[in-house]
Amino acid sequence: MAFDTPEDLDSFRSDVRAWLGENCPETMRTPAKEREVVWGGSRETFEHPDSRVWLERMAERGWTAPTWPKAYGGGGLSPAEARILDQEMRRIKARPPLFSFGIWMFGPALLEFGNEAQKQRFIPDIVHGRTRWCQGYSEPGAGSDLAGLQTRAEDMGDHYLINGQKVWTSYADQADWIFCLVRTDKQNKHGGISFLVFDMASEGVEARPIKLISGSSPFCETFFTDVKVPKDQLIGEVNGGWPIAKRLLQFERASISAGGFGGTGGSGILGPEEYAKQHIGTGTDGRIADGDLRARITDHKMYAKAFSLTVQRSTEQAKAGQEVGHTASILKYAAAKMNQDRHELLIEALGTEALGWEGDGFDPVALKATRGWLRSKGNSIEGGTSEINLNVIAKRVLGLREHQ
Amino acid sequence: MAFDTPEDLDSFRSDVRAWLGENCPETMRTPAKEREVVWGGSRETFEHPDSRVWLERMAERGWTAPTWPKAYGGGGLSPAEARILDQEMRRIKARPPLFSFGIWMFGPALLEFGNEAQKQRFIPDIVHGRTRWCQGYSEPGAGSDLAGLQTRAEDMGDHYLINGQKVWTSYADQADWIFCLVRTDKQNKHGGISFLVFDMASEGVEARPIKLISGSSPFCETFFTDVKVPKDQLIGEVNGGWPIAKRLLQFERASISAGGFGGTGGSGILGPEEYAKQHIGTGTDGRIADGDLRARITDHKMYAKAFSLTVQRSTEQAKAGQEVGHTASILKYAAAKMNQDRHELLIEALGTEALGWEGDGFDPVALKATRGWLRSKGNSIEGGTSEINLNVIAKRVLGLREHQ
Amino acid sequence: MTFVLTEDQAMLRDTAQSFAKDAVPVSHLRDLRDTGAGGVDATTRAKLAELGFYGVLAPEEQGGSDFGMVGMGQILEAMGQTLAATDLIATGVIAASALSLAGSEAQKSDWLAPIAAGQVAAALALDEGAHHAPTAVATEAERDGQGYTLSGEKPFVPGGHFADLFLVVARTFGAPGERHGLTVFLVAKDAPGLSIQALNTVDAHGAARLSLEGVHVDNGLILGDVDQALDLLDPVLDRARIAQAAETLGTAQAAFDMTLEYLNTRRQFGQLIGSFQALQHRAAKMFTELEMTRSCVAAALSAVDRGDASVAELASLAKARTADLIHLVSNETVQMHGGIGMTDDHDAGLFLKRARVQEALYGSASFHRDRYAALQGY
Amino acid sequence: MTFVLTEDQAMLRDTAQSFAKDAVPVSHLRDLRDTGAGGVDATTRAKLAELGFYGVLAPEEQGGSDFGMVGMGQILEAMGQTLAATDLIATGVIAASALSLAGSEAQKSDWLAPIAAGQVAAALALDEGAHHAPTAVATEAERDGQGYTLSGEKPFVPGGHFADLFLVVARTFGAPGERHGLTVFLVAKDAPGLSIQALNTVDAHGAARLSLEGVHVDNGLILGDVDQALDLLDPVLDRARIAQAAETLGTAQAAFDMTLEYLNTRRQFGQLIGSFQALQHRAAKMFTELEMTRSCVAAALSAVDRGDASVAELASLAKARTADLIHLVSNETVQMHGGIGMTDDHDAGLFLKRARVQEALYGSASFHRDRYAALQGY
Repeated sequence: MAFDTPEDLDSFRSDVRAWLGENCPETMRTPAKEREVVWGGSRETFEHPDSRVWLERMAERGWTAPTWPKAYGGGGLSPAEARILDQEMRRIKARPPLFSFGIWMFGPALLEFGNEAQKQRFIPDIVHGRTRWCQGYSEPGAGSDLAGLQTRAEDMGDHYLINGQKVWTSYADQADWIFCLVRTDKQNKHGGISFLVFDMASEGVEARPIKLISGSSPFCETFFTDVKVPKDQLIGEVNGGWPIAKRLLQFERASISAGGFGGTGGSGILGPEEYAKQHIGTGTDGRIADGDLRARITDHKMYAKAFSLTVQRSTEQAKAGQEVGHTASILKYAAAKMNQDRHELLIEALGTEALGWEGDGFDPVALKATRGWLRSKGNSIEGGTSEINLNVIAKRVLGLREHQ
Repeated sequence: MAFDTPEDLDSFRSDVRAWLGENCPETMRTPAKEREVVWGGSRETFEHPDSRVWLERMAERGWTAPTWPKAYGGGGLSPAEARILDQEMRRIKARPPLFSFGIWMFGPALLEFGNEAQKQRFIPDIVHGRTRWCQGYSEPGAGSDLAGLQTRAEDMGDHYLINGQKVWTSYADQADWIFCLVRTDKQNKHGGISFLVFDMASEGVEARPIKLISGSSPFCETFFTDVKVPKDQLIGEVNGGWPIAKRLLQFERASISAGGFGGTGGSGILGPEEYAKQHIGTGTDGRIADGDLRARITDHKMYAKAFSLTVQRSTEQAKAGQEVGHTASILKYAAAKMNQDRHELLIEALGTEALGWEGDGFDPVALKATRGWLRSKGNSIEGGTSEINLNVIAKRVLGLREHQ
Repeated sequence: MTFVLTEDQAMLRDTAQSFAKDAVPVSHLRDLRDTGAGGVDATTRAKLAELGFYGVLAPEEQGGSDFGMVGMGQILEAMGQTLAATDLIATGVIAASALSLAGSEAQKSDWLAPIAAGQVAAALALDEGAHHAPTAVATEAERDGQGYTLSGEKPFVPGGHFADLFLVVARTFGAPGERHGLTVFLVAKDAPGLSIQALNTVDAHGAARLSLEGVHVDNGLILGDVDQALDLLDPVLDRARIAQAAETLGTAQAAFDMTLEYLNTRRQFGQLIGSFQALQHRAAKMFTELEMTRSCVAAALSAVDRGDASVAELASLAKARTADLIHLVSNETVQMHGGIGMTDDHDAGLFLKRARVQEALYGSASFHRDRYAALQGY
Repeated sequence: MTFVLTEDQAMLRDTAQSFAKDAVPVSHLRDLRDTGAGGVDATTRAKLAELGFYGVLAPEEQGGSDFGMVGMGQILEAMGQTLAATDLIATGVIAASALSLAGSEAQKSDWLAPIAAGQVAAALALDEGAHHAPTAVATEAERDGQGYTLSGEKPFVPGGHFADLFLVVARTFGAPGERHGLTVFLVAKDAPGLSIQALNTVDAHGAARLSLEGVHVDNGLILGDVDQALDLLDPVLDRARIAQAAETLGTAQAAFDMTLEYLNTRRQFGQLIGSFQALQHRAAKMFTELEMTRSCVAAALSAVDRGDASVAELASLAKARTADLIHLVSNETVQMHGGIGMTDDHDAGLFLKRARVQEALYGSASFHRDRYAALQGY
């Protein structure tokens, strides 16, 4: 619809509430354990049986991608309606039916840059969680300097031939398809990049999980050896991939600063102030005995409060149609600092309890905190390092000049 | 002498001790008030009458510049002997007889780069405190980038004609002579600088004191309009001034990190921990009640302790003939940070007591602390900013490369 | 909406900001200082009164606009941007709030109305040590038939050097350190036994040292309940803290903008110094702190108007973070300006000097971190 | 001379450093970890024994070299550079010092000699909470005729997973929190009632949880005076803190060198990343901290050998500053390495994990700042 009258929205809200009441299984109104999270794709096992039903019901209405056009299986909702759906789902604590790089990153870009045939071909499978996508961006020699990528795509007439290597490919070993940046022109750094998509089952594709310092392996090194890619799987123009890539990065940064990554939600881990009380003890006033640590914990708690107020402020300002580029640009940087400080304080407050790696010699929650602390070190690296964030703030927001 | 045997040094020490006992006036064995400090030169007023006698006696033996050659009126002492003289003076708390940029900066450079006639002409007056020197280095457009200086010296055959402006000329309004960097070649940045000295009474020289945020005016803006300088007052070669300038900066940085500047010695100002106890109060354990402030004060005290131990370490290592370039390079940076942190903590601990500017509504010592706090902000700017210090450490000490 | 201004609020902000630029630019404070005015500025008071700024928190019955804290915050942020020396917090926030909340009808018509009209300048005489500590008050109030007699010292009273009316906090019961037993008395500047010494402060805003030697106060001039002063002062002080935070935010923003401007003009080594990455990252971090702190101030201001229970926490949050912010920004302002920033002719020093006063008033960052933690129970 | 090594000390340093590089490089710790050795490494113990490293603090009568703390500091700094998992602090510093200072002739010949020879590994079972707090010991020691019976828990004993001998601190008098009433007991690993659970720690060095259930100890195995343990432990713990500081300094130096190397090799945007000024300034600040902290460690080491009264203060100074140093350097090491530093294949993570253990052992920075201030009376 072109616009929503308050009345429209009220009736929409009551419809949604009614529908959710009937269709969201009770079991899906509780926080999901990590292994119960549904990422979709051919390898999805639906650890919790109800999660399949829940996904199918939501996808059937296109509500896994509420604002996408109905024509491709999306929900066709207006932003206002989508917010209402989100509010109503939160109200009953409904689990997100689907986690998907396809929905968060690739889909929006495809809708913007893809041709009709490509949209028809890929979007519905994303909405229904039938295809799981991964992102082929970083390379060993091209991290912060993404445009320095070297993976080659040779034009062989009816197809491209891909050779090269990617790193930090999230869940490449789990994905069905990849959206991938390749070099189609050696002479032209930014203007020589193209945006291709292809099947991870293609011959010549190999994904090797990377073990992180935290022990987990959410990322892969991905190798391409003479991988054949049909030409109709080029998104946008040849050598026109960079604008698409940048647009996509915005979606990624947004999802990271939303705090989805490296958090400790539902992990049973308490705040540093609780462990400080427990392990260092409290004074006669019932407060943390170590005034030094208490002050540093308080400083962090204030930072965290300021952060959430800032998120709230930019949301309200955006709704009011104000420019929030400034505020948004700092959230990624601040979110990383906040999460890292929090974990450092957890480790400090837990003392020797936090020095375990595994085994029943340690409190399992403390072990989780320690792994989370190690994982949090990635927050200031993944999706653009904090140094890159600061460069961006300095140049784009503050208008400071390039070094000549 | 070529080398000192332990016996030589012992007898030297007893001679020195005896001589000081007889010749250092009792009144000169107490800390000098700021206005009693002797800088020498034609404008010296010898606020304390005995300070003139004390200077004359020391200068007569060349002990105002202990290690300089006897030939030019210096003390001709070996480094070991000079240390002994210093120790013996400290032992009886003798005041330094003379403060002098001539002795700290210009003299050593002149001895290294000047010709025989120039040494004969200038050194003795420095030793005896008859000439007070100032330094003509920085310019409005050339601060951190000293070599960017623009003050011109035109070759007029028998003399140079000086036109331009200097800033941050310490005590230019008090000085008799100036050692000055001038541009003798516009094409060649570093290789176009010459080192001249001339009389501040020369026609066309004007020094205007600069009022600082602390209220004091130790520096001047100095203007040169068609100032005539005889050619025999060029030190070193034409366009050969930069090496002399850099050598001289080392002496300046050394004297700054030695803590002579912006300190609070003899001012009656206590440490921040004392004011915190006084104004915030103490717990039943007699310790500062505010654990937050206490921790930050302690952190600073540890930093200060680490600093003095580092000074001690580099001294010992130098004596032992070890390379101490590394250690020395950090002292200027650390000294500024230390002194600034100390003053910030003083201000914080003093609370509203530190918010005075003048008048009997405030404790005079607190007023001094506040002026000292404002003055300390210059520590990370004067004699090379902290940013320049860090560049030097990164490139010269750590060997990090230039940005291409 | 907590973070988006209404049209009226936005209009008030614009009025205040153009007033600050035109009537009380930084050069105005410099003139006050150099002419030895000691922060007394009747002309500016008159203009502020004309604009109705003193009545923003006063009810309409007393001629105020009852516009609320968000509005007052916009005014104070504007004043902070130019370091304007005003008694808006002392008179317009503290006195107006205290009288609105606890004043008798007589007190309101005698004092609140003229305060709202800007005819009376007021000041709170609370702290007696060098650090903010309400319960530590020792000034004695002894019963004397038809009232009380006050004796004590108030060494640093903001706005006290030109106040017509003092809200003097004295002890009617108990011992220093105890919350119970404090009472607020309304004392006119010409009351016998009251001596006022003007203080020449580092920020050139001035302040006063008060000595009370047997100052008599009639029962009618007791504000609020005897022995219960802190129940009244808690909300009043939280408004003062939030107001101070808003003013401080303005000062930090202005210092940051001035520094950014300099980074984009000053050249060294043939480069704009703003192009050096180390300075760029420091500027970017300052901006991050500035934006995050702005959210805290906005939340605290609107919490007061909503009568939200979180006012105390948000007041400590806003005051602590603005204190840390202005501390960082004022130091970086001087450092990034280099030598010129050390000269009295440049404004950097004025910002630095005002900064430390803003940090200290109504509780330092350390005081409010401690209070925030206490309120949250750790 | 406090800061210049004697020829012998310099020679010992060189020996230790080449041993570390050749025999126990970082890859050695990685192998221990991946083979599930849990930090137990008999081969390395034998080599250390051969080099006489366990006897550096033991008197010559017991076959030690009595070489002193400065010497031991050189060894530990070298071990820290390669993250070597050794019991040099537990056995060579703590046990050797405790027995030298308070051991009876019998105890010395029974235990100190084999310790100095590297035939016996020892461990101090002191703390019972997650944070270092000697006076908090609650483990009970009850008289039982010819000795005492010990009961209690020691949840984290460094070196305890392969120790032959434990120095168990238990309470013979008074209540937890009291300084008086603690006693040190020598307990062999096979003592009835003692159970030892090996811990798999984040740094792969391992440790042990001890449970004492009615462990009997003869009077002859009481080390030092009954109820006076802390008079003995204070100097012993200060040595342990200084020793830990020296090891930590080595780790910080190595992590810094590795990072500097990377800054001078890794390219992005066609530049060595080490040429970016923001990283240059951060590296220069780290170097400054490193150099200043090195002075603290050196001063503390030599103060022990000189029997200087300032040992306690310098121990807290060195431990607090090395903890802050390694915290900074280990985080910057990972950040400056970027993605590769997050991978388990790279050594950055091993340094990060070891760092937090070094920070916690024998008192955190916070513990030692507090102690330093207390010693100085504020």
